[in-house]
Amino acid sequence: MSIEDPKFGEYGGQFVPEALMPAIEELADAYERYVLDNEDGFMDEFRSRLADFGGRPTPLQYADQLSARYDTDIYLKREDLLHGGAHKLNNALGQVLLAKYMGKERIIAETGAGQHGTATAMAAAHLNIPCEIYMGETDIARQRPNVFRMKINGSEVVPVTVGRGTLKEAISETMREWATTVENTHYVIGSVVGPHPFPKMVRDFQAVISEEAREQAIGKTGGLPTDVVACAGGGSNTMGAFAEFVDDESVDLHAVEAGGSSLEVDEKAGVAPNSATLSTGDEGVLHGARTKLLQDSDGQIMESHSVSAGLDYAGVGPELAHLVDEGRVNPVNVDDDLALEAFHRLSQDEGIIPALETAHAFGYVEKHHDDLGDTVVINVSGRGDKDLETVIEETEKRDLDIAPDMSILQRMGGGGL
Amino acid sequence: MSIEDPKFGEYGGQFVPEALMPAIEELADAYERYVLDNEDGFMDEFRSRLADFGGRPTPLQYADQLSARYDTDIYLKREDLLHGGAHKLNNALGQVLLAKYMGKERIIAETGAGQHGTATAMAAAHLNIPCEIYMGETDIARQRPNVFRMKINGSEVVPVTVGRGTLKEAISETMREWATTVENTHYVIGSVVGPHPFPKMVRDFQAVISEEAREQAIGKTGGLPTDVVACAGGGSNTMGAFAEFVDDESVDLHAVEAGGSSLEVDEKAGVAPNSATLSTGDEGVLHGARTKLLQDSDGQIMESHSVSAGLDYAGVGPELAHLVDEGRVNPVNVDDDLALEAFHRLSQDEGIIPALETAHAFGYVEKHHDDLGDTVVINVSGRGDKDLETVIEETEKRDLDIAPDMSILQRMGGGGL
Amino acid sequence: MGLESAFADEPAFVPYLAAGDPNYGDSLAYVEALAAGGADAIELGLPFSEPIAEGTTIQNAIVRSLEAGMTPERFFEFVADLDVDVPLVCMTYYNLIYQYGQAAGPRPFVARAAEVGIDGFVVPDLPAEEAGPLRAACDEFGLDLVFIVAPTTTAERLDRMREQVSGYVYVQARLGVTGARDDVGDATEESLARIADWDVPKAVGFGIKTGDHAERIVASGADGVIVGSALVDIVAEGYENDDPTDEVAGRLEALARELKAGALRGTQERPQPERT
Amino acid sequence: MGLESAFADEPAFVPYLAAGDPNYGDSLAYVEALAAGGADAIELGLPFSEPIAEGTTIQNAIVRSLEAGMTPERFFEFVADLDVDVPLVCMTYYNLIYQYGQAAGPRPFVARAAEVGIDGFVVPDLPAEEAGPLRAACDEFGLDLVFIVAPTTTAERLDRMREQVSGYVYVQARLGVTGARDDVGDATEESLARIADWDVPKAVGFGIKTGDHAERIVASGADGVIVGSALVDIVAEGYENDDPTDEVAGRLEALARELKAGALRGTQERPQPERT
Ligand SMILES: Cc1ncc(COP(=O)(O)O)c(C=O)c1O
Ligand SMILES: Cc1ncc(COP(=O)(O)O)c(C=O)c1O
Repeated sequence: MSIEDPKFGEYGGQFVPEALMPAIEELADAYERYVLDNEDGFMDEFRSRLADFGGRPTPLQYADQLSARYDTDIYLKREDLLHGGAHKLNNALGQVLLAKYMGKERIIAETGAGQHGTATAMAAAHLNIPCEIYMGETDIARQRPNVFRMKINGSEVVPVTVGRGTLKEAISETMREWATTVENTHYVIGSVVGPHPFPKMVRDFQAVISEEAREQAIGKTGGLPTDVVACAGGGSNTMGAFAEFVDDESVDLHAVEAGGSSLEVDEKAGVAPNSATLSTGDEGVLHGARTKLLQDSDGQIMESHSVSAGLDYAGVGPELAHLVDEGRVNPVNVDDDLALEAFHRLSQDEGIIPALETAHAFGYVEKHHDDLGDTVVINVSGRGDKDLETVIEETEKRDLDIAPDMSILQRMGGGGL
Repeated sequence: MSIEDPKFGEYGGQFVPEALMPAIEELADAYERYVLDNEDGFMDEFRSRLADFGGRPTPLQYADQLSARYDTDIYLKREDLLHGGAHKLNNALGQVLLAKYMGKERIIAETGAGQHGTATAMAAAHLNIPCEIYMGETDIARQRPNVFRMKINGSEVVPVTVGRGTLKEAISETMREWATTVENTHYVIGSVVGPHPFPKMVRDFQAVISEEAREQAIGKTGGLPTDVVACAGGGSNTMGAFAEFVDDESVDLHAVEAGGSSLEVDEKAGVAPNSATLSTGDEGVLHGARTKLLQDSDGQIMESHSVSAGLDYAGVGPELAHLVDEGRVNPVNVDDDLALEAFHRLSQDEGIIPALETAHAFGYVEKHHDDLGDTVVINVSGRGDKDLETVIEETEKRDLDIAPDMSILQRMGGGGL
Repeated sequence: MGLESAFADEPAFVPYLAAGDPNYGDSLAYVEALAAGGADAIELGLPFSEPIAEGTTIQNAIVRSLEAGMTPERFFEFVADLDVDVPLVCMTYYNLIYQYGQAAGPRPFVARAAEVGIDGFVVPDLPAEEAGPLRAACDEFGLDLVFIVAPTTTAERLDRMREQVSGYVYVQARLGVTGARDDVGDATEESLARIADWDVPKAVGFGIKTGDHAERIVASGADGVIVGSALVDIVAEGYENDDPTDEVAGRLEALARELKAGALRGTQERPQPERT
Repeated sequence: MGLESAFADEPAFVPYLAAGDPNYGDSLAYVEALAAGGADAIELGLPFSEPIAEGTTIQNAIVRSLEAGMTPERFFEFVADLDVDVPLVCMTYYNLIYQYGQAAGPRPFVARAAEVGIDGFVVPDLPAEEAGPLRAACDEFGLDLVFIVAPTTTAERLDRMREQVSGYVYVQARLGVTGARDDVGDATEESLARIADWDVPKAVGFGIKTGDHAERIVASGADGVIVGSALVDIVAEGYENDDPTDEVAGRLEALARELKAGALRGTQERPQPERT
């Protein structure tokens, strides 16, 4: 019987169809036994596989050029080096392994940009369990390399054709599929969202980021950092980077959301051209949890927007919403332009091509380094290989001084990447 | 004054234009001082940057499914997790750092598939030194994502238009450029090829692979492995994986070259449809060193071929040629078909999408596991993200049972990846 | 009019349509046709943008309705405009209930629903654990709150629902989401047995398409049948073929009659409760 | 005929062409035109597929020659077919020399070269450290081995070359690869001074294009000038425009005359050696 509180203050909970309640109760129970109590050595196996298969620990790297630029010690937590290229594997591997401990025979997952899908497909192949990934039709068309990666890892990719065919629809569809096959299937959700126990469980799997970073920072600097900065879509890399610092009151925590093209919303069209849920959203219920949402005044969920597909979500993890209300986490946002600029800066100055999601965290530091303390940890949530095509396109649309001259690619002919 | 022997038996040496001799003598001197003698703490800084920027140590992972398949303990040395996605950074970072210690102000490098170019561009950005990458026109057109990665890391990419516009021409062109700018420029060569001290120096930078793997293997199994298997193009991941095991006579070392489409050669057209230099080549002089080569009976260098661009080179490191002649290294090869099949198998069974180069090592183990001992280390030299397009194309041409159904990509429309 | 009254004399037929599908005017006609066809109560869907409990059929209905301009306020007008005299159940997701009006929380929504003549609610994403505030508002305004029992619902959760349910209990015939299927009824008897001693009517839904299905369900002991997707299919087809409203309404009324007749037939085959 | 004889009386003009560029027949005519224009010795390139020491001009010449079927064996025929009476130097890369004949090593190549009338070799990728076997074969057959001195060559390496050089020493006027440029001669005087006491003629090459260049180089103290790319440019242009062979040959002869005349003018300006 589950004893963990399914709430974070007023946020969280289990707002799901009755058919799913037994599954999430079973999961909550498994979470407590395996994850919290390390039953059957689950956490030991998880950590050992994360090390050998995933490549943990990831480094905490001193950033020479950025530190000089900002006259502040900047440290990079290198989740981009994790297998698959993003922090996503911490969670995917944890959940797929848990599914095996629970005796499930099949994995389903949703994906938007494809990062969570590829991580889940890798984990499922590694642990030898069949896997289906639900992905909106629109996203399939614009994230082809990731679709291919999932397929070659042996997963099925199931197109979701309802609505606009993006992440929001894929999550809904996966929940429906889960409701139908709940007895033998585990749904690997991709961020600290959804009904309890997902937000806590995903956070705990991702908390290895801050566990390592805290120890590494103390080892390298003799003390705690003054600030931790992470981008936030659903908020899993964010909570992972913050978790072990939450009780360190001296450490400021900054969650950087996508400011998109504007913070203004178009109520009529149901579109928020951003996904700055923590800064601009209101409390509501979506995908199984009460949290902050981008919604119109009726409570209909808005289409969100960001240049980075992985931040493009109308909800956010309930624990983050709670920590923001408590004043523990500083909710900020960075728009598409600034994120692109930061993408190029990090690539040129440090030799690290970040994911566009990650670039938002760097955009914030560029703009606000004067407000930060003298030891800043930035979570490099993922690498940018997946974003090359988008970056070419979006850079062409803008007149960024910092962008390299790409004409060689035109001169040498050929279409896309 | 340099004291290191520039030869490996009869192989190696310094067959370069006189204008380059002072540069390679200066380099040989710097190699001895900084690399061999750790002057000014060079090696300490190198190793520390490799750890923090590069993500070392990389894991030695037990491969559950392959071990069961072959009834042999298979361990994977995960160089695919290194920053940039291949072992190439070990060398690139070492040489770029060395260039800085030597007071050089500019980096040049050649690249074929683009892996060495991207690694060098990353290292140059990280160490804040201008960098130009020479790349054949043909390769630029077919390796667009890597061209883009180099550019966004701030490097110039210089198209080489002579000949067929591939790696061989790019190396020659970079040597020419070096001969012109030798005083302030360091040429970062991409494998254990070229004139002394490059083969030794690149090996020493890559030797961290076997240094770690040897210790990890002892830690995990209580003893040495029976076999180490690595793919070989120029041979840098190979020598890196072998170096620390060469004196362990009980350990069998297998260098897997690209068998391409056939081991037969077309003398008339000057084409060898493979790059199995160690198995089929003859002694000769190319790119500054005496080594084994694919050449016609006149001594003209042949065009080589492999489905994996990174193995597609008509020469091979002189030390490998020597170790093969000595009987210490077992020269074998795997053709395009078997490599593709191995690519799919590793992706599906272990959740690791390997580079096509790397897939050759796995193809060898698939075919010859009965001849191997009970503890096999395979070097996973790189990840396969760069190869997705090639794999789609090449898989379509063949009728591989193991390949996943890719029709979803067609159904969802759109052109290339 | 309490929902329970719909089940008073004979097995109830409870159809579902998404309000405003495919547009306001046609939808009024369709709902009225169901009443004419013998509906004992009607579930009216108020469309939510993320209907996680619905199958494809109802998802598409929701999209049509939203695109035609349906909002909570329009929904209330719709209910007020309806000319039917059976109880009406509002089926929607919690976020719309929660956001309505100035203050957050379900009270303003319930107040307005009561005003226009809604008799109760089904909220598929609101579990008993979170239903307190809505239950309280329903009590205040005299409305019912229906809960859904799934084949997998645990005994513990059954107890929690039993405490709060009123109007009727919605017995989900199988796992999954809404949608017409052929394999109805297998898990139904078992589910009904587990809640046999509850003192609210038991209505079974999920996958009922034909009079024969309805007959079998009622024969298994249900007090009523809930039918959604099979009816929504008729609306969808009419919409796609651009059929005249009255033709579509006629088809709906005909299927309603068949379903109601099936349910009535089911009563005959029912094991007679032993008299005490 | 030893190579040194070319420098005996007056400053030598030593042109370079890739043998077989753009084809066998035309190339014979072009080389003969250079002799007619006053060449004192001629460097004939035997094309290698990886010419790492050449600039674009000569690389392209090599590609043309290879595509027209040039091989080491054809090269020897070419030399035998040539009707010129000046010394001939074979310029090629070491792998072709090394692979020729049945046994690996330079001897078969040198033997055959001697047979057809080659007088010496320039091998840009063969440093003095590796030249032992080739030097020995040259000695056996009475051929010369030319080495290249670069502006950056160290004193230590100069000593090593001095021990082995014969025929002439090739003084590279600047860093880089072959190719006509305007900035000739800056490093030349210094280079010449460093090897002033060597007892072989000093020929300067890399970037000499005009009679004036040649004049300046000889005035700086060189015993001869080597000119390649400027001549190859004429061949390339003729090839691209499909000009008649004799026209191209005429242009080559004219430039040869200009260069030779320039070299002769240079002697006058030379600081006269003090008589002892
Ligand atoms: C690299 C990267 N960073 C961040 C995110 C956002 O997710 P979350 O906020 O859960 O970390 C994603 C999602 O795809 C991602 O790929
Ligand atoms: C992943 C990978 N493996 C192997 C190679 C072959 O190079 P080497 O033989 O020097 O390791 C390359 C070259 O690009 C490569 O990218």
